[in-house]
Amino acid sequence: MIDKQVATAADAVADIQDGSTVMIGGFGTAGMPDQLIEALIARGAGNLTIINNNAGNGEAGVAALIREGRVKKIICSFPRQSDSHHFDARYRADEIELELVPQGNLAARIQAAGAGLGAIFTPTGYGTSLAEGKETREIDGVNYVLEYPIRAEFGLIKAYRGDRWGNLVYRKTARNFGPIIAMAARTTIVQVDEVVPLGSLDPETVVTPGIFVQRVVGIPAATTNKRG
Amino acid sequence: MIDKQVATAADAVADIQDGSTVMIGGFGTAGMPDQLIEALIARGAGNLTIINNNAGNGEAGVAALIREGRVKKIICSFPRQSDSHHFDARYRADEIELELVPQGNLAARIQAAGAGLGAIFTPTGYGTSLAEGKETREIDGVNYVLEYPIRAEFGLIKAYRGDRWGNLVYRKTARNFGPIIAMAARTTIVQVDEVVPLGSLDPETVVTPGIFVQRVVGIPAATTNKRG
Amino acid sequence: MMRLNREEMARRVAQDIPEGAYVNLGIGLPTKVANYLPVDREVLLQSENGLLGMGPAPAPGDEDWDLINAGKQAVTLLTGGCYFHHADSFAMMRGGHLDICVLGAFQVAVNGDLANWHTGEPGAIPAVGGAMDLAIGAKKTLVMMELLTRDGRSKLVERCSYPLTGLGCTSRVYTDMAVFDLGSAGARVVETVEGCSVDDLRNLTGLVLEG
Amino acid sequence: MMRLNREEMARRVAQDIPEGAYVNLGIGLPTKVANYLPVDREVLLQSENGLLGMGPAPAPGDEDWDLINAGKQAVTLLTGGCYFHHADSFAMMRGGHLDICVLGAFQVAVNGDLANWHTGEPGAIPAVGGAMDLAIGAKKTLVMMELLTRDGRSKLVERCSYPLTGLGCTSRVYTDMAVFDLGSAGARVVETVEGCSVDDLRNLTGLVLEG
Repeated sequence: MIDKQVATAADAVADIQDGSTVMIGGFGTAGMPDQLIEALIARGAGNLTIINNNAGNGEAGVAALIREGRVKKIICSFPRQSDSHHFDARYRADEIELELVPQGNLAARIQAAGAGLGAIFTPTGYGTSLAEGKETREIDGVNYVLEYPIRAEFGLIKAYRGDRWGNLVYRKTARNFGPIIAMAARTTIVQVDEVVPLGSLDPETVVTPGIFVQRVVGIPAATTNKRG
Repeated sequence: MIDKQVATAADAVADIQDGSTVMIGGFGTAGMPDQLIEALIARGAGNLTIINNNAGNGEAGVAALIREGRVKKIICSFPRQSDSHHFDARYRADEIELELVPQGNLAARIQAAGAGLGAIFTPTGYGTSLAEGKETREIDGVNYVLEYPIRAEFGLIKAYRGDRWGNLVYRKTARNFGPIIAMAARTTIVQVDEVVPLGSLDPETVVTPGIFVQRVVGIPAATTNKRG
Repeated sequence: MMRLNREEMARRVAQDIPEGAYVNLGIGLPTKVANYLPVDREVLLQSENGLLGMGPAPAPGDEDWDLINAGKQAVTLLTGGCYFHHADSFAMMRGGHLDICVLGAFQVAVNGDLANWHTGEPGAIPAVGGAMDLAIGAKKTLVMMELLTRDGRSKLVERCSYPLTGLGCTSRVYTDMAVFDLGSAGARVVETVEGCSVDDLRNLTGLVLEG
Repeated sequence: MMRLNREEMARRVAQDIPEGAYVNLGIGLPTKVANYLPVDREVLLQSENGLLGMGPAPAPGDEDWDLINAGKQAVTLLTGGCYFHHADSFAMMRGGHLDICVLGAFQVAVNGDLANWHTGEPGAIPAVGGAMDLAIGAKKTLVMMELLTRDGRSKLVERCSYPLTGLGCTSRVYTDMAVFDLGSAGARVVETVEGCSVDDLRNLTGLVLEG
């Protein structure tokens, strides 16, 4: 019997090592797998490369990981916000490396990784400082920048409901990067509000088929707060 | 009020001209918009470039379009089948041009068109005759072929339910190419089994958001037959 | 001269958004445009974080923090709206499916170049978000901004000095004094506020402006 | 020699498919493998046309022609299965998410090169479908075929003469006489049927075979 359920968040992240590359879902706090990140902090892995849209909001999630000094490098589109103080402090102290990627390129590069593409010519960023030094090409009169897939050893995401095969549905805009991270990470770990019996999810409405998911942890208390 | 409903299939295809490029949904007969194609045949446009996974099954759909001599060129992955006799005859008589594309490249190139990419390095076909003359590149130890987006002026697809904003859900494996064709065609025309009131489709389970759809025609009788 | 305040600017932009348009309103000033869309006009607002058919803010206390906009504010979903993932969301922009985006700006050049993501100041933490994707992806990119900085320099310029967001992507700029069409042929004044002449604008901006 | 018939070959392949594997069975001969998967083992079959968790054929009369497999035959969906679109389906293959695919072949070379889509004969209408994507995408590509053609030539070859499907992609071949592992070091005989020696195979194929 296939059963991807893991008893606790601690078990789910137990093999994330120092120096790992970890892709984390969430746009702001929506979809941020706070409890998986807490477990990762408790586990103690450091020197991590993190991929997320932001660089942490408030005190929980990616912000906590940065606060605790576990992040060597962050790849994101929008680090600076009113409540990104933990990132801001580390960045100004030169304690964290930042790779800034336009959000659409971030999404497309994650999707390309999941789909097995070698590289993509994307329209965004051409002629800007974020494309400096990158290969460009004019195709049918439009200029494109060559961008490479963003892969990760681990993906940590939050979904609404999941079953033992790893099929997932999400909730509202907490879906955001979840489905494409699930496809791009070698080991995708999901915290779901509710683990449901196989067959409870309508086959027409599964958003992430279980093939993209390796571990599922049910964490019932996980409602989304305004700020971490 | 936004209302993408069109009264008849004839109205829906009324501006498809001789020489147009038309992407058509369906894998075999599942998802094939037979009634839209009938209307296109009745309209009389010829010299068409057709993109579909197959080159027609039996007598209806793409097979009928080929039988009537309206197709100049077909871009597809799997033309030859037990019931592709109309294509076979035209092909052997040198009356139709064939561009053979591996199915995954077909899907990825259609998706790339919808997403605005300029080109993609894909793993499929490297070292085979279908990549002859194409640019290749080794990236991280894997060989890729550079492939370009496949766009179309018109997309004809079949969905299960749709609303006046063009939101769509599909039925089982009749989904196949529908969602990516909707994104890649400049004008996407959908036949749906049922037009439902706005709000009837669960916002979590809409597969094709209405932004990708230009015209919706309700055709209640359209059940899928084994063969055209 | 009867300069428009920010609410009036938002109202002015809203007038140009037609029935049935798919629109993304950038964070900050452009968000206000939503408040002035005529209620009898169906306009579909897209939010980059996976939402089409965005409705107004919920009543206080009714917020659902899984339902937010690009600025991380709680919003609602209109009947007929839907959710999707980030790659599909940015395919909407980059694939040319969005009719209009409205963005704020630090500077816009007469040829349509846009600078709105980074001041380039040393020590400033850069953040680009979806600005570059929107700027080059939407069929029409509209900018709304005050024409002058606080110290009186024109933000409509011959050539941007701030880091660029996109090349030649802005088609029209709405300001507190005038509306300009931009393009490879340069800037053209479409309309001015009461008491403002094209020559006034030429003096303020130092630009060659078609009247 | 006790050559396996096609049903026995299918049973042999099925033995090597472990619990929990995500598997795509190519059209034709490989489809038979599904009939021999142990019922106590959960194996998830993928079909390229947007289906994961494919079940057996429906009872006659219960066919739903919106629910078909890659060979356009009516199938069913297991409890827990789901549907998706073509780009996601091929992302499963090409992105390396599928554990195993089983394909038929015209020829396989000792280095793993596969030829199974086109005979290259003049006048033959080529059709590739998803074969090239499966061959290079799955973590493991298994081939099942008779070792010899009807006129006695080996289909396991030093170098394919038919047009290639993929380079070096086949890791194991199941035939009616033996199972071979392939790779850059050449072919190795894993097991033979009763009454068949490695030397017999060397004679029949004319290949250098590790015993």
